[in-house]
Amino acid sequence: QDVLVFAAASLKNALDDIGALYQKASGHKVTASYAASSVLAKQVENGAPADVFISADVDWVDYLDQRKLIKPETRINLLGNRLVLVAPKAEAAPLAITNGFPLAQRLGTGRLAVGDPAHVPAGKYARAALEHLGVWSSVADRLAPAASVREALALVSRGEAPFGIVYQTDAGVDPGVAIVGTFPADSYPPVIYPGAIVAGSENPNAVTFLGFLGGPSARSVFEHYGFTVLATPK
Amino acid sequence: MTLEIDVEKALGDFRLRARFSAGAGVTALFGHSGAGKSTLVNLIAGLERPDRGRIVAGGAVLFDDRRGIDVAPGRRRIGYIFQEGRLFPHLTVRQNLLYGRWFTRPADRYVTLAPVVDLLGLSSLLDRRPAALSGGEKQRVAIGRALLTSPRLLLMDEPLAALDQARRDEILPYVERLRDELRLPIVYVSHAIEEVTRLATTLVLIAGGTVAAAGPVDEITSRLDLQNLIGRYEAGTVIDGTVTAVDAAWHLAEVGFGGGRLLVPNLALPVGATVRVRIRARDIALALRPPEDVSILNVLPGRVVALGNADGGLIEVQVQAGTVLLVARITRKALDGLGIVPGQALYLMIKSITFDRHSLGQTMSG
Amino acid sequence: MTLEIDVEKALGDFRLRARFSAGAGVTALFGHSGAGKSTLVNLIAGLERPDRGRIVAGGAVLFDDRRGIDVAPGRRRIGYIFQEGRLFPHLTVRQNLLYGRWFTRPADRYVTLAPVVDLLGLSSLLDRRPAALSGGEKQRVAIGRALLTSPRLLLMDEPLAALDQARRDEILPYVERLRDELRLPIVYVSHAIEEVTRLATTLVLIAGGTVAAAGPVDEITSRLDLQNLIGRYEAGTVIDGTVTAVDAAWHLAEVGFGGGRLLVPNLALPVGATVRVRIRARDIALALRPPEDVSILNVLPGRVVALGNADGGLIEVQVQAGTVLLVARITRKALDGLGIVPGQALYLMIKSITFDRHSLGQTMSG
Amino acid sequence: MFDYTPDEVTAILLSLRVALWGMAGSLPLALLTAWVLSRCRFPGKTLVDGVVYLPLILPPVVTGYLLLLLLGRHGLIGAWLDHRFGIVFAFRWTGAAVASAVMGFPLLVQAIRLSLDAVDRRLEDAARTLGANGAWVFVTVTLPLVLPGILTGCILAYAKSLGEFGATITFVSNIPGQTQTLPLAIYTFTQVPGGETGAMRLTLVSVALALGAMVASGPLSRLISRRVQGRDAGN
Amino acid sequence: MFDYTPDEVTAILLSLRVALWGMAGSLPLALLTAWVLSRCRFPGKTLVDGVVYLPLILPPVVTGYLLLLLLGRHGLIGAWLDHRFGIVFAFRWTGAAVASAVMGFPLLVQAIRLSLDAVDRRLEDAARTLGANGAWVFVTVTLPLVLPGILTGCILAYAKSLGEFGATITFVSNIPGQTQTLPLAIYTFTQVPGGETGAMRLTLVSVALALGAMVASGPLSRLISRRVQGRDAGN
Ligand SMILES: Nc1ncnc2c1ncn2[C@@H]1O[C@H](COP(=O)(O)OP(=O)(O)OP(=O)(O)O)[C@@H](O)[C@H]1O
Ligand SMILES: Nc1ncnc2c1ncn2[C@@H]1O[C@H](COP(=O)(O)OP(=O)(O)OP(=O)(O)O)[C@@H](O)[C@H]1O
Ligand SMILES: [Mg+2]
Ligand SMILES: [Mg+2]
Repeated sequence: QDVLVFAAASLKNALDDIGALYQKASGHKVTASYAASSVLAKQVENGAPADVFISADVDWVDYLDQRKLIKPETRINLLGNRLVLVAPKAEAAPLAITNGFPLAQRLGTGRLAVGDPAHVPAGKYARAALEHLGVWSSVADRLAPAASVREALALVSRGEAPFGIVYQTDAGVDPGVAIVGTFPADSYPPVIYPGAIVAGSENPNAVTFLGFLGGPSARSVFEHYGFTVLATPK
Repeated sequence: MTLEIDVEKALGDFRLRARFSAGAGVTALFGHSGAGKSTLVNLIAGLERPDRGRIVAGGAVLFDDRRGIDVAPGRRRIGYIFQEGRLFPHLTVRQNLLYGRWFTRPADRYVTLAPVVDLLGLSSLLDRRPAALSGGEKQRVAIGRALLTSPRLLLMDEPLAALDQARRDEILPYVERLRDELRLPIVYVSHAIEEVTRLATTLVLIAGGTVAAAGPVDEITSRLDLQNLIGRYEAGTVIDGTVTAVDAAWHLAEVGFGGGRLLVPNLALPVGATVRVRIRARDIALALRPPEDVSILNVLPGRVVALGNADGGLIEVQVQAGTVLLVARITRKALDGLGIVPGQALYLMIKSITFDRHSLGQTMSG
Repeated sequence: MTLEIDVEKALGDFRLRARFSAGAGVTALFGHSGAGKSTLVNLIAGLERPDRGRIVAGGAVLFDDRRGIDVAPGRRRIGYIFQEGRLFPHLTVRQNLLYGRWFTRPADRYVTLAPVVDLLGLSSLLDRRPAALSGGEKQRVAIGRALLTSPRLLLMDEPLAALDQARRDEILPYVERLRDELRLPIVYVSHAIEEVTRLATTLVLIAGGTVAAAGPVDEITSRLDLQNLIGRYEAGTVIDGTVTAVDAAWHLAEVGFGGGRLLVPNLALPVGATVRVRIRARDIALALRPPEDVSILNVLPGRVVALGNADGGLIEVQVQAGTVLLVARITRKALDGLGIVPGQALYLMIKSITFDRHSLGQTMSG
Repeated sequence: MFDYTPDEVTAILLSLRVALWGMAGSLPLALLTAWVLSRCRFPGKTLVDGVVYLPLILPPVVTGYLLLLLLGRHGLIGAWLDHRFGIVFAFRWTGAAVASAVMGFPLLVQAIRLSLDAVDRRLEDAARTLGANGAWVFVTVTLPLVLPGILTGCILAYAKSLGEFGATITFVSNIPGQTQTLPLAIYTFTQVPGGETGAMRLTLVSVALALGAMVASGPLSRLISRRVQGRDAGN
Repeated sequence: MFDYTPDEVTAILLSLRVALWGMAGSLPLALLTAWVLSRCRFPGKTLVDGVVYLPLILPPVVTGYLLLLLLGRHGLIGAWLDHRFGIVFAFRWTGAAVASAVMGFPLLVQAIRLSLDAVDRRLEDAARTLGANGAWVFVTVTLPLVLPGILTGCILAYAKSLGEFGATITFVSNIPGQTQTLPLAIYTFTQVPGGETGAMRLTLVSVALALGAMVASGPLSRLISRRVQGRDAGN
């Protein structure tokens, strides 16, 4: 039986590769539907035939958990990621990210591109980090909140915004930007991509696939794409 | 088949109030521009709804507001030739012509494509679309389209206005045949009194939205008080007669009527046929004694009944000839010169030629 | 102002090839339905482009393919009354009428709203939109709209076809005034030969896309070989004369012309005015000696020139009266009975009344 | 760059299927709606008008969510359809077609309505006097004369369907081979690093599909407008 | 539930401003484009046609990204505009208006074009013989007769603008008070757990704004269509 995975869109590259590996290993096909975590969660709530749900943040898994729509015992924290500060490659100059670092001054009249802190996970983490570092109040009204971390990255890459806060996984690959600083890991709650098996799924392969995701071959793929692999069963 | 109309309809400031009945044959609606002719025809066709009233055609009630009857236009089986053509732009001439046939039961069909195409001279136009037709050609197609529905009643709103005389002369006999052979009742709107008097059995004069006069066409046209509405120039008398002899050598037919006998050229009718002849007042000259050595063949004795109103130098003289009242229009100078007074006996001189094809029509053969 | 036309134009299978020139006054285009009249008028207006050729009006070259000239329609200052109205549906009657005025320099304006509204009887319609007009009313607005552009040349494509006789009788004198007082050249398409002969200086007969004949209207209408194209019924002769005396008591005017003198009733013209008179062949009777005691006032001596072809029982007789050639149409029986042969002297009897208003027109006063 | 993976080819074919079915499926209702809006007067007409515009007014995500609520497996109508007829839209290509139909509906209706408003009613009257009843008048006169509007509407709806993303992904998710249409596939590419070429490649297909349809419909559209305006040279 | 926060009120007003300016700004170009597509024949016309449809065909995110490429501060046209005229769209409401104009453009053009195709050319010819040159014919005859199409197109574009989300957020991001229009605010609500009521509340405003415009334009539209079809009773 094929496995249907509902996964956050940012996982596409990695999951596609892993899916192929899994099929080679087990003979079962993995189909993945990539969209925003919010969309996928609502669909699971409305009876989507998904087997595995992988979210880009904890909130939406909690949402389903509260509604008894996932099997809580299967929930694992799969991946982590790191927040970085990026600037357009041409104007990039390193900036030490410490308490009260001069982000506002460096922005000048420009804006700071982030995922929308209201709902985009990367934005939420960025806000937490900036608050922790005591610079949030100075940049709060200077944000350019984007619909996803990818769009925030595009704003920096196109030079619309002098700085942006994105995941390392995205920043590393974009030739238009340079990483000017990495946020200290303790400045924001850990970035977590949790996964779980959907309550309605009877598919035995879902369990094996979720296990496969924590396995060594998956780990190398994830790391290849820059993710931190947590894979600690909860 | 009779037509009974009693309707009212308001359109903006205009108010139509028409009440008349007409028997079989052609009912002509005659009146000035804006008098309400097209509005009336639209009501009969069912395209507009009377504010109140009743329309009965051949016993079938088409509209009656009291009884809540309003037959849909498509079920009235009325062929309507519109004043402005209204051809379907997306269909070819052939498709336009055949449009109504789809909706006519085969048993009801009495008109076929080929003769209509011939009659109207449309054979080379069949595959064109209306946009590529001349004004007259469009009107001919519209006529054909209405005929091919094989209607039970035909409404013709100035069907020949855009056509030249030659075309009219071809189409009018066909309309006459529809009227006579098929007994198709026709409501005919026209500005041309020749057409009206040639075709019509009943004449309805419309002025300012009301019926000024309605009745048999010969009665209405010889009424001196209506000459203004009809137009003095075209005024005349319509008489019905019978072919009593035919002179093949001279192409002359002798037509007997209440007032005597008339010689009519080029009348291709057999002895016994009934014909209608219109004699225009302006085509009659008066003489005190029978003229000699003139080319005028028709000279009828008569007696002056009345003199009409003078119109500048002209005056109408009503003359009784046998059982028929004729009107002559002559100069006042001639009237005085000849000393014509009511009661006087005299002779009517009518050029044969004035019985032209345009005012000749075969009357209902039954 | 002269008009020189030499154009070719193909529309589908139809091919127009027209070449003629016309002087001042009214140029009538006369021909059967589909002959190419509207196409020709469209070319003059600039709405269609000739395939090749040249159009010159009053010395101004409007089109010349060799010299690459093609004046835009809006700059030709040509008033065009379309066969199908073409009123602007979104504008009121007033706005339709005044549309062209915006584009006419004040110095060029010679027509104002009030008289045109009066003439055409539009005063109660000014605030309506075209959809609320009758067929004839629409046509009247279209006439007014074209006039109010104060054009240098007027194209009228069957402008009066939808109008009743009374309306025509009001509009035709106005057209004559445009022609005479303003010397406005007019190209006039019509099926009605009375209109044509009344108005036209030049007559262009069009048949099957080519010019069958073009020339002065009296010359063309009296040519026996063209009687078929014109329509036998309407055939006649046009003669120009001068008012030589006026008899106010009898409302008669005496008109002198090359063939003698004629008495014409109700002609409101002073002595010395030039007039045009059409005498239809069917309105002339022939007599061997002057008739007596008849109401016919006009009797002219003449001599038979030729006999035309017989048409069944009828035949045309060409008679020289003074300097003028007249055509009479009589029955063959009468011809034989009177023994009429070429060369014979006889008398033409013409009822005064037949010089009706419709075939009377004031000729160019210059 | 122009090597399309089997999944992508599937997405392309699926997109076409979804666009065509969505268009064809909504056409009858769109015609009816346009006709009612153009020809009938009734109280609450503005409301109907508003409902027709709704998919345009609402953010597509909201439309998709409403579809999910209504036509989802547990939805008001969805549950009933499933129960009574065994029809399921959720997470099937048919659902994508429904989303595409709904999103294209206002465009289709308004184009047809515009054409309907421009039809000369006197021609319909003429057809009625020739014996046609309401339905026949519509089929033989009105419909041919509004063909330009129908065609324009269809192309608009088709193009819209090729670009529709928000409602579809929200309603039926983004399942390759089932509901992953071209715009969804393109979106997925834009959400990962290095996806630009993939997105570009598929965008080109999308544009080609649209242009192809336009080129293909060109002669048809010229024919129709020539016929309706009657602007042909006679043969 | 109907207590709107100041930010929401700002979003509502901003939406209206963006919608109206987007519509008004694109109208002249839309008219010109529609006219060219309806009246001119030239090689490559299908291509122009395709370009007009592009915003419909492309997923909105892609359109937004292309706008960024073209009109961004360093974009091809954007850099020039900035340099020459100091016009910047990035993160400004004007950018949102541009996005809204671009997304509504195909709807506007096609509606106008449909009306243009239906105009009786013989009336334009008549106007030309009455002395009007091309421009005047357009203003006095063509334009009044295509008003129904313009009005329909404007309402479509306006409604679309009220729902437009993807291109706007990608091009000018989601800055409250600057570029956060209603659909963006609604979208934000749909992305957080429990945001349904907030989304619903704003959606109702959106629908009300659209219906309001429709009700307001109703008499105008009736007037126009009555005039154009000439269906008034005479006074
Ligand atoms: N687009 C076209 N394609 C083919 N033939 C055409 C086209 N337009 C006109 N014709 C033909 O050209 C001929 C001349 O048309 P035109 O309108 O000039 O006639 P007309 O003399 O004005 O006739 P009418 O008196 O009936 O108005 C007609 O036979 C018509 O069928
Ligand atoms: N919708 C309307 N609103 C107001 N008046 C109207 C409307 N429709 C027609 N009329 C008026 O009604 C009168 C009758 O129109 P109708 O078309 O019946 O005239 P008609 O006798 O056919 O004239 P014609 O010979 O010119 O065609 C006209 O004066 C016209 O102006
Ligand atoms: Mg009428
Ligand atoms: Mg013509």
